[in-house]
Amino acid sequence: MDLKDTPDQAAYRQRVRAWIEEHRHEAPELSSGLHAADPTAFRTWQGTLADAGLVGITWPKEFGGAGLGPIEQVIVSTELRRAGCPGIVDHIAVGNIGPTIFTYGSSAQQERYLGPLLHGDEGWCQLFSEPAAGSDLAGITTRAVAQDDGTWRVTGQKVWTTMAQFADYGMLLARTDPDVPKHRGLTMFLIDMRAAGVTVRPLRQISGAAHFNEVFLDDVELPADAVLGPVDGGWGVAMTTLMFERLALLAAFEELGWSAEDFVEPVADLPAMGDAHVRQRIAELTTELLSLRYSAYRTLTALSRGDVPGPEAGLGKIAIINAGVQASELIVDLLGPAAIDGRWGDLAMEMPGLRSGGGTEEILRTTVGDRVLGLPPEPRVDKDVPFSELTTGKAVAA
Amino acid sequence: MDLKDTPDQAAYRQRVRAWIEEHRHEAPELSSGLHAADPTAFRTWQGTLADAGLVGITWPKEFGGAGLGPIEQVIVSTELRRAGCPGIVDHIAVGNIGPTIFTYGSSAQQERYLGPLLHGDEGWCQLFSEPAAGSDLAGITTRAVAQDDGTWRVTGQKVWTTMAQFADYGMLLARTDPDVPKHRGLTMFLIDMRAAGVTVRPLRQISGAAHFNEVFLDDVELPADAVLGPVDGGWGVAMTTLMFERLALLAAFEELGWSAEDFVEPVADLPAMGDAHVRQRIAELTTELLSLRYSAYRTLTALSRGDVPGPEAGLGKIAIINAGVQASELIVDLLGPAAIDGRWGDLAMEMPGLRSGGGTEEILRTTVGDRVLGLPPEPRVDKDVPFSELTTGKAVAA
Amino acid sequence: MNFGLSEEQELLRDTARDALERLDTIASAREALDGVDLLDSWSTAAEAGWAGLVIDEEHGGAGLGVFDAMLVHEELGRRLTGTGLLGHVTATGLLNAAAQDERVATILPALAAGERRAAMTLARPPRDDDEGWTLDAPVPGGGRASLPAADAGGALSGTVALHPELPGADVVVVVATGPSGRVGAYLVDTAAPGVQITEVVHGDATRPLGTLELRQAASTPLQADEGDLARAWYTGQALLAAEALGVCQATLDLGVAYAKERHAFGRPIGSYQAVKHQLVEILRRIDLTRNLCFFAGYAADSSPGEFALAASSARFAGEQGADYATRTCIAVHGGIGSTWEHDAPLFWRRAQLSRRLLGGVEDAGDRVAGEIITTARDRVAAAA
Amino acid sequence: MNFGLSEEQELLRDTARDALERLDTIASAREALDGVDLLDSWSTAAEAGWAGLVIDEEHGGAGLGVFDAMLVHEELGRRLTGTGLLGHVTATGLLNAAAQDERVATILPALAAGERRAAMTLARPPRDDDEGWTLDAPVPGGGRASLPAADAGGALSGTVALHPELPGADVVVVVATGPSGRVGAYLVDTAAPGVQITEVVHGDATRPLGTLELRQAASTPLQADEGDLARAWYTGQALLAAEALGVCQATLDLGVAYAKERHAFGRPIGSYQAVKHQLVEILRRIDLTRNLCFFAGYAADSSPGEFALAASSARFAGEQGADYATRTCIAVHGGIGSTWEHDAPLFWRRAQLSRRLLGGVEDAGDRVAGEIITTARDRVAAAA
Repeated sequence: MDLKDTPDQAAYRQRVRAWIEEHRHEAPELSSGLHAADPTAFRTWQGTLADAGLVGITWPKEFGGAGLGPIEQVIVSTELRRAGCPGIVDHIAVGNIGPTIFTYGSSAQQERYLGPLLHGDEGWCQLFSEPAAGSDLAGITTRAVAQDDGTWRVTGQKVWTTMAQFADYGMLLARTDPDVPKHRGLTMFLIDMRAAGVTVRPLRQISGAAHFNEVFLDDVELPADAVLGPVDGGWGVAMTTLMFERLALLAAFEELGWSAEDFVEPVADLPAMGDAHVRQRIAELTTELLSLRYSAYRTLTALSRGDVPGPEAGLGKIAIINAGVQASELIVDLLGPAAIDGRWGDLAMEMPGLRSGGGTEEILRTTVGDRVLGLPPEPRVDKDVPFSELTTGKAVAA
Repeated sequence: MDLKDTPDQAAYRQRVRAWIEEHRHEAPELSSGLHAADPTAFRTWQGTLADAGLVGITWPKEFGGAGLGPIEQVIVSTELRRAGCPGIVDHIAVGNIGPTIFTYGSSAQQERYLGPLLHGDEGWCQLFSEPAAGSDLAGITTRAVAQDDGTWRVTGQKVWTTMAQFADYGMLLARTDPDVPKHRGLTMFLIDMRAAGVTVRPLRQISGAAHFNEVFLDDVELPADAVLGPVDGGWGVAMTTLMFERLALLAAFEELGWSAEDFVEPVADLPAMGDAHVRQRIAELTTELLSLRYSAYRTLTALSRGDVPGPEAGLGKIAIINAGVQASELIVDLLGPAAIDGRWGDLAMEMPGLRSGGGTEEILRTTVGDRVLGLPPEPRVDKDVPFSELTTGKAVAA
Repeated sequence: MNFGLSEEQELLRDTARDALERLDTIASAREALDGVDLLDSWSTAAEAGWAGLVIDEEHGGAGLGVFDAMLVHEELGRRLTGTGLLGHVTATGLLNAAAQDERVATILPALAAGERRAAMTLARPPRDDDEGWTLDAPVPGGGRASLPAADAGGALSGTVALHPELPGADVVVVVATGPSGRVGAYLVDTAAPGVQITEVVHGDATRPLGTLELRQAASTPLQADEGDLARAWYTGQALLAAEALGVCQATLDLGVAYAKERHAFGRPIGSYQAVKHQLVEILRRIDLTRNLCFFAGYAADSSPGEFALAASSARFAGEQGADYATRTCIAVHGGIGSTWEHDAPLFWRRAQLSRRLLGGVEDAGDRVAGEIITTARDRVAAAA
Repeated sequence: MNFGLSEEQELLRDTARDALERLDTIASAREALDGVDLLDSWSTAAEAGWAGLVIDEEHGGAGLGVFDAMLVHEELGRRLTGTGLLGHVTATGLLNAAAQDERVATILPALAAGERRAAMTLARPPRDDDEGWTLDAPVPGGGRASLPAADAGGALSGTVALHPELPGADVVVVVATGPSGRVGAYLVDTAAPGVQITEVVHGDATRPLGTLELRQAASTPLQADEGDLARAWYTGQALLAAEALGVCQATLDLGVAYAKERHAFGRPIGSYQAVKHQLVEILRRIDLTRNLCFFAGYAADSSPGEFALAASSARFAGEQGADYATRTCIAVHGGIGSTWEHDAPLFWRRAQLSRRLLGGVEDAGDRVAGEIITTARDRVAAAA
């Protein structure tokens, strides 16, 4: 067991570090919090990184990536963090969307989109969730209707779309056949976010900030070559995206780089550090965060040995939210109500929103129980019924 | 809001107290723990109480009861506890079985059984649960087959039967028609526990003690007049029993009389009483126990105003088990491993067994969600299918 | 035994519920976060007679008790109403008891009618390990802030930081250390020279906090001993517990309604055990808190020796319940539950702030333990 | 970076699992509660070479590390095996480091071969608020028991109460206070005059406790400083964590198997979210503990400055996990899970006892916090 670099990794790290040392003056100031307010400068910086081969580390070389492994990805992230430099701005594009395009796209699509995506020249967003279909992604109702001339017309509403206000393109899941069971009538599209009929509306969160958007699609015309992967085969495409997302999540945790000391620091000199109950609370959040760090090392080792991350990787999301909640609560408890407004209160306010990102904790636990523990599934009432005949309850606007 | 007796209640309390003062020398020594080892002396005492009208307080007078309300029941329990005297020994008989007999029984059954039951001359047990049907009571497989001469032959196995080793009679739920959906083919019987083919085997629990039994029924013959209530209408009879059980449970909590001070007493002089974490743990268990006490007062008031306790009364079971677990854990934590063997360790060992008594906590929460909050039920796969066609998995022996 | 609401109490509760449902308090709670003035609900309180709730009839009040005030506060919590009533009830409770003083008796009618509003700076009674009476606010170097000081002439100096319900009050009952070192209560007029209240919002705009600064401010010393001051503190605990109960009930209602109507995987999400059991857990905590609120209300009037235990227990269970309930309400709603437009986060904000006021939930728990440990030790000593 | 098991480690683990599955250790755990002699599994340990696990090859051992011993202990926990290996590993780890002493080197081969069995009385290193080294056992009047004392000639006197793994040991490494007041390690032969070990079972018969009484017992003082003694304590923590991990895994396996086969209301109980999510929570806690066990194993060998944090974290998460897992396993089984014949209560008994040994779970948590607070304070100081 070894946390040290192999000679190859050490050499790579050395090269990365040298490059960063030379170019760090070009990087914009690192923003605090999980989401950037204005990405322009960060995109330019992503382009600089891409030119140096430091974006898409695990992408195949033929698509502009570095063709290296997840450990090299972490080396790049760690070195950037160490130098206080931001990394890429478009995590979803590089982590989820690009890989879906190089897996399912036509060569024309790959040539058109992948380069600008890697360089941050064109921003992307992922148009999956809907007001009435969050955890139950296959329940989306956004309709894409094929026209006689091969084009499509799309109408519907998406929600929880990160970065949509800055995106040039989107990857859109829509229903193309409502008369078959829900998983079978879906198709994935690439959509121009500036097309007529696309409206983006920021969605304000608990804290008052708007990190997500609603996207309204009103009879938007898509060209025939907007289809990504097979028509009516969009569910499989989406599942691939989510698999890449799990990989990307791992890197995101690493980039977040939370350690227990960070949370204890603002209260370290209070007399409450001698309070037995406070100390047990610190122990709780510390074990979650330490575990996450070593989980990442173990997973990276497994990935570098050729394993694929299973749904249990999602349990890390529970851990990080638990720890974030526990830490922000503890700090505000100790600093008093005035700390509710400020960095720690903001963190507390971000946590409830994260809880349901990528499916609720309950769905995640069910998936892990079914797929990892092999427990019998719940009876499903929605599997073999045409989508158009499903009970869906009242649609609830966001 | 008033905890004081009304003038009538005060007069009743006075009479009860005077009677106890006069007769307490006849009472056997109070046993510790939840279950008595040998009930003989306690039965004699119950007979003495019954002669004085202090058993079956809420039973109608025509069946030998006192025809009074739940508050008078609590007055009797409280006064007995105050004097350090045991109460009735056969809680299930007086609380559940007797009321079921006076609700559903023929006048012959009422005359034959109720008097000896109240006096403790004849002991009773409740034969409901089975190895493969615990929480899912309607899933029982014990078969009663009607004979041409009107008698019945019963074969099957029951489990978790309290006091079966001392019981003269049992109230037995059996399946009389397997070809209709599960809730519809059940019948309730009264059974002589000394009949040929009845075998009682004590069931050892975690702590090593045996408070429950398995009861094996091997082709037991029951007379025609053993049927209680309608043939194939046993489910309704059982539901009535369970409603009376909820009422009896309330009295049992009161009789248990746990208070937070009892649990803190053995550790009250330890320096750990100044430990902030220990104090929070004490607060947790104290609030549960205090709440239970005031819940009882509120429920009694509601009952005396004519309300019927709903399934949410079962939430008290969760509270008392939570408190029991928290208290025994805390005490053993503070006194050290040697305390695992002894009063507090024994209490800790009793708790896991109680958890599933009368249905698991999960079933209880589901029932409360459905019936109290009005939430939609889960899809049921077993409701309209003939019992004989249900998947039941491997039967698991206790 | 009779341990339920009287008909009058049911009427009080139902009237409060009706009156508050006519006000759009929840929309106001949201807009106030963006700087819009908070809806004035004091006039509703005054019209409904709540201002005189704990003031004797001879002084123009209703002559009711702490439990009645708790019933109203449950409804205030349910509708996120920021009336300032908690401060008014604790202050007038103490003033009412000190009404043998003519100067006090004179102002009670206006307070009872709601023409003037009172508040009180509640001070923490000593715990086992404390040195004496303190303010709730922690001091950076450790310990807690000390009370304002009164000189021999009754002039007050000192600061009470971030105390709830102070903004907007016309008079404030200040707990201060007298010239002899004894703790006492002093009535100040907020319009008087040397009295300044600065309002600040932290997290929940329906409950603005106030920092009271006193510079040689003239006051009327009140006849109140330490028992009266402790009773005021525990009354504050009981009222916050009742509010938390209302918050729990409101979020349960929101959660249940949504769980019935929202579908996932072809059936209502409330049919899934994971969702159902979480909602039942809110219900269980509501029962827990409500039982303890009954205990607190009963103890306040009929068993004062248990009031510290009862009020602290109710507060402890209530704030924990509100924390759980508001968090769960957001979670049950999925993403929509964490948006600005939704009501769930407003209740969550209330729970986040309230659980940290007036000692906070851990102080309440510590006091519960302290009471029980004392009882247990007395028993051990009696047995020895 | 390479953060997985090596092929040798996988082999070690698999071999341990196979060897232990051939023994009916769980039936023995049950029978032992009724007074039947516990199955002798020490011979299995000796044959498998575990006795020499942390002893250098030159003294007849395998020269492996703490992490390897943890892998074996996970399997011991999974099969509820009471080998005495925890005592042996901590003792021989310390003896191996002190082998420059000829008298120590002489006895190592027999210990490595498993012909003789060693144990150790582990002492609690000082925490922030402690005065010094103590024994784990609480003293009725408060505080914790003091260490045995060694005189100038190395003769030991004192008592170590209720310590795990002492019964059956041939030699014991005793942590004692030397004549200068310094803490040190002393080797005693349990057959020597003045040495007596009394065995007692509390809750879990697979882990008998021993009370060691020393009356002027002759000993060999060992070359060991406070760092070595602390390392032994944290090694004990890490091994208990690994055992707890095995207990979690075994109960998860039991629970999952039963949830697949037991039906209620016409479908397997494992298809209900309430049951499924509880089992997934066991899995989550297993992941948590396993990650921290990797950290502890890594720190023991490659980052000793983090070993206290790592081992305490693993212990904290592991014992909490085992408590949750064994309780949940019983609950998932319904009534049958709390019967004498079932295996679930045996694992629960193990968890109940183990979480209270060697400082217990709260001491472990407190040490985790202490380490983090120290780091945070150092950072604050460095920034200032």
